[in-house]
Amino acid sequence: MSYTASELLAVSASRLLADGKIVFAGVGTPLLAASLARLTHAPHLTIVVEGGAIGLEAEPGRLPISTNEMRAGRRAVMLPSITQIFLYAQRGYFDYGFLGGAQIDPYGNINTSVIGPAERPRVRLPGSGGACDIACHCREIVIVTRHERRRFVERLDFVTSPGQVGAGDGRRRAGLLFGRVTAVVTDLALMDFDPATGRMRVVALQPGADLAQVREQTGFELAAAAEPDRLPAPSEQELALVRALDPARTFLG
Amino acid sequence: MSYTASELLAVSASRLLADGKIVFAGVGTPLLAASLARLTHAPHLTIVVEGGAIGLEAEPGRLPISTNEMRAGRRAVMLPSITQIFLYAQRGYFDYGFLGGAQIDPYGNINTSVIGPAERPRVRLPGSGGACDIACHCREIVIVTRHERRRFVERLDFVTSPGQVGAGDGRRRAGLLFGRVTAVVTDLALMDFDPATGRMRVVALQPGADLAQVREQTGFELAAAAEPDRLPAPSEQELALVRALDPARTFLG
Amino acid sequence: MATVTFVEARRRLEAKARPMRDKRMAAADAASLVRDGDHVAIGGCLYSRTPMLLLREVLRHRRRDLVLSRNLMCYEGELFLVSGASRDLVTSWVGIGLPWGLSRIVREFVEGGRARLEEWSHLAIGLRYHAGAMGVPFLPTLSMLGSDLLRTTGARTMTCPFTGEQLCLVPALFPDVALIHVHRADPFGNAQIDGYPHMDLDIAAAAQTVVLSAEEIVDPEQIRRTADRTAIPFFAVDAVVEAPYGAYPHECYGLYEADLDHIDAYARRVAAEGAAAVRAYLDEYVYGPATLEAFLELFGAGRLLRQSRSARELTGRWT
Amino acid sequence: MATVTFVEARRRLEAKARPMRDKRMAAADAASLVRDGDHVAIGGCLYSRTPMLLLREVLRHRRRDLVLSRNLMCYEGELFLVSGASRDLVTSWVGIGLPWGLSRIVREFVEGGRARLEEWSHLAIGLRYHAGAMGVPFLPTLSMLGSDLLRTTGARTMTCPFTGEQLCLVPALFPDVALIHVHRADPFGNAQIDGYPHMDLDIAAAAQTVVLSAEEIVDPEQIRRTADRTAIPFFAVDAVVEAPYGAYPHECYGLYEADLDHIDAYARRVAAEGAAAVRAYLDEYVYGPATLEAFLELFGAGRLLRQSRSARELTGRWT
Repeated sequence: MSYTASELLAVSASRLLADGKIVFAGVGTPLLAASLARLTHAPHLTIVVEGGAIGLEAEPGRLPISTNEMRAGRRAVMLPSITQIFLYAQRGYFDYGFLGGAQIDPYGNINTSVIGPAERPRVRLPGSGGACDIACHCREIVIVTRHERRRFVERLDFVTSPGQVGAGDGRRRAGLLFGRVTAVVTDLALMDFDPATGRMRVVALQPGADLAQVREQTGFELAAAAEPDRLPAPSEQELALVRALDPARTFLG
Repeated sequence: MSYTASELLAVSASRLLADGKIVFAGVGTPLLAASLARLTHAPHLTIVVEGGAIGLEAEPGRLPISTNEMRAGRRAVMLPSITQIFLYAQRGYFDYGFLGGAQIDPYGNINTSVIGPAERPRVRLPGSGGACDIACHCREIVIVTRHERRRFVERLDFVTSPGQVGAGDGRRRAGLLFGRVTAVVTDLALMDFDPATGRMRVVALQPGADLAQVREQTGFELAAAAEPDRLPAPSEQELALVRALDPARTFLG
Repeated sequence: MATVTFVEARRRLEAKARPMRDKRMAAADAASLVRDGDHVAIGGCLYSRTPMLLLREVLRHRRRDLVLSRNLMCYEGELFLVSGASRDLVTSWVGIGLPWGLSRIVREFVEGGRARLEEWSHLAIGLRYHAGAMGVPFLPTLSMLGSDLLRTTGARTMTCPFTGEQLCLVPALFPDVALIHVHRADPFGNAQIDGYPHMDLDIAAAAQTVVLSAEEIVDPEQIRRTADRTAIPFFAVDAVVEAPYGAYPHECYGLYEADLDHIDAYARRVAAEGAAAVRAYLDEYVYGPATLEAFLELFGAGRLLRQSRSARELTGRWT
Repeated sequence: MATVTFVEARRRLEAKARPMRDKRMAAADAASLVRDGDHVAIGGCLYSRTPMLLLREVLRHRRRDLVLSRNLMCYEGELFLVSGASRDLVTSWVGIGLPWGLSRIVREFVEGGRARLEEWSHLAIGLRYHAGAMGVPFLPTLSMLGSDLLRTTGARTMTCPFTGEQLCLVPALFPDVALIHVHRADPFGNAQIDGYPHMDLDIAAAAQTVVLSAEEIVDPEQIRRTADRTAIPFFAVDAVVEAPYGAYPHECYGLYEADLDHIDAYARRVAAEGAAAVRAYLDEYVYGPATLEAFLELFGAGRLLRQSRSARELTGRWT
């Protein structure tokens, strides 16, 4: 059974979503993962997007490219304002928030703003959008990204979206009273954060990946159990469903 | 031409409203006055009520008793939330605000909360409702009330709705940067406020009233020009229209 | 009274599962979500879209020590005071309406020290619910500056760090329970309101538990087809009670006008007889009729239809 | 850049008469309400309900030194940068969408020091407009705490006087002009929006001057019959421009989908050729067509109908 890294990411991320919960998802892999979860183990998962849709059911083959377009509102039960959606997040209604990122540090902080100095960046990235808000307000924040050494760096050029912020109760000290980063899903591993150090650590490996490879693709020191768990490979059903969601491979690449 | 005090109040108040402006009106005399103005000299006056209606056109003979009932929304162009209506006032959109009151002091402050101590009042009045907010946010605040000595008192038991607050720039010192009380209309006189002292003073007398009578019915020292102006009596047309608005005399008494 | 901070309010909300499940229940079961000592926020405004069925059920449950909050409080406040269900009212105004003058009951209870009335300005009440709905501890406003309400409430002042101006800060209000009457809801609690929204969107998001009564329970497909009309999302809602004429004798926009004859008769009797009249009213209209149907029978079909006809004429919804 | 305080914003608003008068005007006249140096807030979001006709008209007026703000900025930002109309963007995100990657133009301008991009979180932008609409100097939030956005923006922190917790305060934003596209408006500017409201209600109330384009200008009687659908009141509005397909090639909920083929072609050409491609696009699609009709002719009726059909299918509005 062969699959691509992006298919693996979507499937692995979908498995983290429990039934009956509410997930704040962006377009691309997050919406693929959430839609897949609804088709498999979590039929009562509610999907919310920042453009302003609650309970949407994206049409296979017609996934939205942005969260504010009408495809993202398909079969939604409510279309509140963008500000209102984020205020619902701040109030505490949303269980999961998905984030990606150009740079991620050992504390799960994310940079999607600038490479280089903020005043005169070497690379101007697109910016936060709702990522910073999702990171501040959702109850369980899940980072989903390709595992590349240039992404996983010891120190960010800019913290766009706060994760654990720093060692110990860094997040709390920054004033973030709620939520935390619970998982980092990549095409090589599933990671969480050591409560003692606040740093990222390997929980389980993707099929075919080994710890040396994960560490090679990580720009900071990464703890791991001697024998990390092994994640099950995507099932045929999962792959068929995720491919049917995006037959043109707009997001699966 | 005979008329009652309440008819005189409604007519006098209506004349203070210029065409093309927006008035924040309560039920009773304010809504009668605003509706009358629309039927006479100010056809493009917009009426707004705190229950959540903009541009309403109350049906003669079927005036609302409260600002949140559907009669108050008749022919409105928008029905925003109550909070939104007041925020529009705070933003500065509303030209006039009408207020009445159980007690009024020389600075145009109003009490509609308690007679006696706040913790254990001798008389528990209904409370602010939106009066305090109208007083804080509208650009020109007009007080409309019967002229009675027990109402016009030197010192309030409780300031529910701030007028000029105190002498000089009392309103500004209290943090109220916008709006001011521009007129007090009673069945005896039209009054404004002396810019030097901040206190109420007689500008003009209602037909049939004299200054001695006004002062007798006022519980504080009231300045006046030697020869105050005389307000014109309600016209036949004005009286006919205001009576047609409230044929059951629910508000005209 | 103890107040819930925004931190506690969010932690309480997090402790609760919120799947999109069928939340339909009988009015009595829904009312049992209100516990002794709860802060109960009431939707609608004065005699508009008041959740009267739900309030009657709460009274029938003989709850005690409730704190009631509402933007403008109508005679439901009197029912709760006289029945002994509440001694604490939080509002900007209490009465019935201009023609009926002061509330004799509220006067007797407050002036006699048997009840507490916590008065805020109308916008301040709205901002307290809005702050709660936003999940923040306060909101700034210029309202109540220069007013004695600033010192008798829990509001504070601050100097604006951006402009140096003085501001009033009103604290967020997080009710334990919100009771809200709506035009239609699906079984999950996705709810739509016609006409005035009053403060109900914010009240729903500020409260820990939300009980809806709805004129009509509709198919979720109908909500999905008109999602831009949805005012309250399912995840804020805990119970949905089917309740045609559920606000009666108060009004429901476009569907029926308030029964002002009934309200007038109540007000006159209470003005004359005081608490005894309220007790008689409780017996006849609250404790007596065991069902919504039995309650509506006290008015009769002709009266209900008359009120509906005038509402539809007035709002142009009869065409 | 100079910012307008809530005090100045209200004084400016007070200086303007706001009768309910006929505000219909041609797009060119409406666009002339935008002056050099103005802060222009753009309604909709990304490629949804963008006021494209109005933006093209502003570009045709060859304005300079504009500050553009928007929640998520699409390629209109590129048009304003390359045309020289703006060097200051205020947003939470800029690009077109996931498949198209980074904006080469924004990168070149910002990395080359020729433009400034002021980044806020998406909620922070929303709260800045909301604070403006509320007439207050700031709103509190937990957003941006722990983020470097806290130090690179004009946000501040404070200790909550009620709870002792740390809060982020985002300053109100009062745009000089808001450009907003709506589904329908009456000649006075009472406007209704279908589907997503985005941030347009707050943007309209925060701005000093509001220009609406509307798919349809309707009789005021229609608005009065559906007043609970009105999102923007006349008193916030200064100009109403009739503009069927006024957001095209962006989408308008329920009426037409975004022309992704057109956007894709633009994006590919800009990725390959940079600013030269934008200049060519400006000539062909902005400076060239003198009217809305001439602009739409560049796409053709068949394409417009195809986009309309798919929108109606998708939103279930074709039944």
